Amino acid sequence: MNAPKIAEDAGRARESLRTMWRIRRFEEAVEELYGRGLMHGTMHLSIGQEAVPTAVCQTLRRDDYITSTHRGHGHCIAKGADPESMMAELLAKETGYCRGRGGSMHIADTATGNLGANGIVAGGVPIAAGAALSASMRGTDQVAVCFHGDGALGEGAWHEAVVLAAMWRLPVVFLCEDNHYGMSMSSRRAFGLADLSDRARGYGIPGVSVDGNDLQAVHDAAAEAVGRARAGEGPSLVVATTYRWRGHSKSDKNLYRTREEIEEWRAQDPIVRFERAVLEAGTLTATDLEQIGQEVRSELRTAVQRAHAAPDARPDDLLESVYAEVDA
Amino acid sequence: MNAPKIAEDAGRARESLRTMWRIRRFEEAVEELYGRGLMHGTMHLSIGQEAVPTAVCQTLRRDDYITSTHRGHGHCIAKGADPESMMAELLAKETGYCRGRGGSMHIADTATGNLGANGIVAGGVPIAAGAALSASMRGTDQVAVCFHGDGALGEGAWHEAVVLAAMWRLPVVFLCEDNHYGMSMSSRRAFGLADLSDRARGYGIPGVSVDGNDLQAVHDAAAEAVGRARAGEGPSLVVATTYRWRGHSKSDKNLYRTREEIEEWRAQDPIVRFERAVLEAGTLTATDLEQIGQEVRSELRTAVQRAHAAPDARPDDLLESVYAEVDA
Amino acid sequence: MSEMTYAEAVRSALAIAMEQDERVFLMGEDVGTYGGAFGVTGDLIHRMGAQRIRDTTISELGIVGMGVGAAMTGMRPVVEIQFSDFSAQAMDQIANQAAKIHFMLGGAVSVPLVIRAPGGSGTGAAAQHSQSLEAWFTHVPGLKVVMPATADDAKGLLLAAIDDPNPVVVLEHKLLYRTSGPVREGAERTPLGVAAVPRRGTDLTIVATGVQVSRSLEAAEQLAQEGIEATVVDPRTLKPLDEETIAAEAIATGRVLLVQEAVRTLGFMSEVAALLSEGEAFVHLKAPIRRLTGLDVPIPYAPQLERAVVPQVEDIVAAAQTLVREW
Amino acid sequence: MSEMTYAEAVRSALAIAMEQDERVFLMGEDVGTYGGAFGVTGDLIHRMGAQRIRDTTISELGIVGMGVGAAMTGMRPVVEIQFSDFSAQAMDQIANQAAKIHFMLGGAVSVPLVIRAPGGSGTGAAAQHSQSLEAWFTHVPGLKVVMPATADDAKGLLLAAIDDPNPVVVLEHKLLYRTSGPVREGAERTPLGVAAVPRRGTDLTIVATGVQVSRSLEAAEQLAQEGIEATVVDPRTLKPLDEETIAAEAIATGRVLLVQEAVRTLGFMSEVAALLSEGEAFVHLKAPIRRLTGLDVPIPYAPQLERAVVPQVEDIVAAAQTLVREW
Ligand SMILES: Cc1ncc(C[n+]2csc(CCOP(=O)(O)OP(=O)(O)O)c2C)c(N)n1
Ligand SMILES: Cc1ncc(C[n+]2csc(CCOP(=O)(O)OP(=O)(O)O)c2C)c(N)n1
Ligand SMILES: [Mg+2]
Ligand SMILES: [Mg+2]
Repeated sequence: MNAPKIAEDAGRARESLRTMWRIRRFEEAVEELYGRGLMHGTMHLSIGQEAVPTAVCQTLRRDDYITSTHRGHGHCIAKGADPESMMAELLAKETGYCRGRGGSMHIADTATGNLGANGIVAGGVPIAAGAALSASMRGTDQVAVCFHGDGALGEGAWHEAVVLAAMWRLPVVFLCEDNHYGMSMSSRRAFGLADLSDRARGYGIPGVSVDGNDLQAVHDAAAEAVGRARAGEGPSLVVATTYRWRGHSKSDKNLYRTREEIEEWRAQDPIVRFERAVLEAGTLTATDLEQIGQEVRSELRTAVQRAHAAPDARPDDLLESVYAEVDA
Repeated sequence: MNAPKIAEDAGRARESLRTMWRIRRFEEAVEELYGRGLMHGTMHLSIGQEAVPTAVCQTLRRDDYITSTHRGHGHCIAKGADPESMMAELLAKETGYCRGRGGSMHIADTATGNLGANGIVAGGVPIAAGAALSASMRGTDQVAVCFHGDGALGEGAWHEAVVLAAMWRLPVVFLCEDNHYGMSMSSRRAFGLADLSDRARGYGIPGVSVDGNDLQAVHDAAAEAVGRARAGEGPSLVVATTYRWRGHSKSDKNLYRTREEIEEWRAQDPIVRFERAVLEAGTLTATDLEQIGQEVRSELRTAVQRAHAAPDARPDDLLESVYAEVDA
Repeated sequence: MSEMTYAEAVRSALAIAMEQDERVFLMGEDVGTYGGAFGVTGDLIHRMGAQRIRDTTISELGIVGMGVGAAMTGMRPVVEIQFSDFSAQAMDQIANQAAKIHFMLGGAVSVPLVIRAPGGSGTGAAAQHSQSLEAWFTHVPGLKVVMPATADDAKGLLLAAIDDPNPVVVLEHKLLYRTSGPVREGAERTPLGVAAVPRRGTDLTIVATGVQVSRSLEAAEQLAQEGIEATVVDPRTLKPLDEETIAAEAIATGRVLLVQEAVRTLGFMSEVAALLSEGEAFVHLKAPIRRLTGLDVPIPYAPQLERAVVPQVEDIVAAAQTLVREW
Repeated sequence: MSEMTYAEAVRSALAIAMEQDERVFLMGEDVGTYGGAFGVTGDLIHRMGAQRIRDTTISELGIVGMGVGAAMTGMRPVVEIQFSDFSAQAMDQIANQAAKIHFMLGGAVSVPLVIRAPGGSGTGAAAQHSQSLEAWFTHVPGLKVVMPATADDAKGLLLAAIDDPNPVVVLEHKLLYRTSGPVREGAERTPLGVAAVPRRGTDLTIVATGVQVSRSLEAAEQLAQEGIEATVVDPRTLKPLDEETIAAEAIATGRVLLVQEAVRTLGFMSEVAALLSEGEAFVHLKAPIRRLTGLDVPIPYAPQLERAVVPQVEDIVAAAQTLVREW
């Protein structure tokens, strides 16, 4: 690639950092609220994986689609959602993206093309392929990116959607965030492949693996796959190898991995790595970085406060919320 | 392979021919009975594909398992079932393998290890993997062969079973009979692969394609895969390329293929090809072949007659047939 | 009105919907070149093109899921599940996705998806190709469910289903495909949620669905000859259900016979019985509610067995006679 | 008797079954090292080994299907579906294979498979992780279905399910896992098909399943304080159903309140209502049958909404009061 690196472009570097920090701070806030008993349900945090959604969504237009997962805060933020409305949703507020009906596992922001997180592993995969079919039938050049975990590779839904997308050469990118585990199942053990992107070979589509903690590498691989999709050349599989720092959810006692392994990966913090690249390139100064961090921190603080102050979701019209109204 | 060829061994050649003819004559009889309105339901004929089950089952022991498909008469016969009890089943008789409850799509003969045809495309794939799991947990060296069509490659069930079988290195062989179509969908068009056995690469298991109308070639590929399974070396995919002469079922108007294509493949008749090899090798004479044909013909005639004469399936104990009885 | 088969009526509805709305398309196994496993789509691929009549691989979950994604993004997909039994493969996308997305997303999006699937027994296709699974769908909030019993409703209900902004499961019946009847011209809709009352009598009310509607009408003819006059109610839409009509017609005669092909336990008529037993009808009924249903067994292959497990005309007649004579 | 949690009772049953019968094993997602998403299996992998407590990939259809194949060939598999909602993924193997194989094959083979799956709401896990889907399974001939409501039944019913030569779906309830109660020592079975009557009264009969059993008992305590005495019936096995006990207890008080967490339409209690309304009870009941059920909506995320869609103790009390006072 001869295009200028993101770390060398002040504007893009700033934007990248802002997004990654926004994801991290959002999830830290969630973690805290949850810990203090102010948030209920289950939460799946993507801390440590921020480079993936950030880089991928940089290659997308606002009118492109994504489908997301149970671990979807990052995808949602990176595609352009408003953290305050997200936080309101998680706090079960009427002003949340789903009016408190969906929560973390169903958060969506259709205005920015996010068709929704999904509580079902691989549930979004056929949906993304369907959005891509729709785009191509409507004659737009929109692209759909299907974020999914390594665990999703075990599901029949993943397989069927890839088969159909490949046959019809649909503009969809299957973006596998291989964070090493599907809950407690190691992706190395599960799939018998040294390189998970070899999975693509069984479908006659391109597959590539990249270092998911390297913003630039993810960006380049995604850009290529998205470009191919937009040009009508069909789907691809991109595997971004990364790591989840936190447990799968709150019930996780981390019995399936070692403390050392977690520590090793914390040392690969994608935000720190990108900050280092930016400093090395001399694009931004340490003070700039400090300032970006502060801005995001205060932005998130405000978001949490305002979300807290919003009215609670109301149970009064539940029965009327099940079906979309038929036009008269 | 340095082992003696089947066509060069009089006993094995005779047995192979008997099995292939038995399948063909059985299905011709079914076709005729159906045409004369003496048989009801739907029938899926495998005429033209006889070499595959014949060769594969030669590599199996009686206590090995198979799972079969809607197009399963050949698998059933090749594994050792009695054509009379099969015919009785298709004629809805009390003496049929399933007491008239299953019919062609659910025919099974557990005594010879056939766990059943299946009306669901890919329905038998996880079942075969489960039988292989069972064999390995019980510490036997039994193997399971999962017969399935090319169309089954589109199903999530196929995928999930292969993923699990690969992870656990189960003694199972996925035996894909690629007869070029899943109903009307061309397997070339559907799966985007010049060689369907490339599908195996996505699972880290061996895959091989063979000429499915060449008894010897199918035998050798199956023997290798079965041997590997029996030795504890895990599953494989074997794709046997063949062709279905008849329509998918009776409703088929053959709109998706040409008459020429059908004719080309009829010229590849696996039985004729094997007979030729036997004659060329000088193992059996033309008179021998004639005699084998006659024997099978009369065997089948008797089977049909006796099946016809058997008592009809009785509706009186239907409600008691749903659950297995709990031991007192 | 023109006479056509139920299958032709479905095809006609598909063609009209596609002509009226470019967002409408169909996908499913063998719906294109083959013309559909039951000949329903016929030559549609030649009239509408392979873009709009899409042949898929054998991947029910993928097909329905792609329908969901397309419906969420501006299309009006109709997906066909070749036999309704295979909806089992697609149940996650039907029940966990299509049905719930509008609600889960707080109304931000709707899923105008139609799922067509032929159900029912009588063709010798045995246990995995003959089920009547309407109860599964009717149990799921967020789905609408229709079961057309006539050619006219096959067309009218499908057109209404395609219009609807919600996921609608349309359960056609294999045995009905070749039956014919008068069908309204043009693009006339049959509104969802409105029962039909094709016959009115004074002695009992038969509520029947799918293929049992015509069997009930035939039974009613026979009953009339011996002086028993039956009302026949066809709910047509199982969800949302026209409870008012059913209750009113039940009260009008005071005796209720509920007829379905599906197995007895938790079949659709269990809900109708429950509704009647807890409502106003409770005090007006002269007789206990009587269900006449498929036996709680898988559909067997043998024709004589297959017939024995599902209500036939003579069973309806007998059940009606007993109900009227004993109460 | 010893006091243990419902989750411990399930674990105890699994351990006992594995000790008694080497054919028994468990497979499912995260049942091994992780100890189960709800901690049910805990340390079993260390006691039984990774061969018998098998961690799978995320492949529900494959898992259940492998259970079917293993059950047909001499093993006694127990498969866990991590949340019962994901049975939608596995529905083909559950309903089209496991349930029908014994029948379709003319009795030549049986499928002694147990499918365990936690259901129910109350944990803030929203619409795709909170359903009560017992009606789907109960509708399928060939399956048995149990819903243990106490720790003792969680153990006893699971042991009986593992003994049974048929596929049995065991629906545990997430909210019950941490509740405790007295559990019989050893390998005592709770027979399938026998209802429990944990309380007897004279004024009304409450039939309740799953988490609603303890809520009904709590409600009955409150009602007793105002002089209303309720019988509480817990069917425990939904299929085969102990119809006799339910009918007898219904007739004994003349008033019936049916309580389930599942959505109303075609929930399990629709069948109970239908059975009562067509049986002897019809003439003995003093009041219309009353169902108190979950609303016909997906389970929402917000705690106050989630609570509102499912019957709570106070709702049961109120419904019972109305029923007794008005009739
Ligand atoms: C169909 C289905 N099966 C199981 C689950 C339970 N579950 C939720 S997340 C998860 C692990 C998913 O792993 P992966 O796809 O790698 O995503 P990650 O959690 O690592 O982001 C599991 C097993 C589910 N939600 N849906
Ligand atoms: C789950 C499922 N989907 C669809 C069908 C309908 N159907 C029966 S056979 C068949 C084609 C199967 O093709 P293939 O696997 O190649 O086997 P072949 O018929 O060629 O032997 C189809 C679509 C089915 N029985 N089950
Ligand atoms: Mg993962
Ligand atoms: Mg084929």
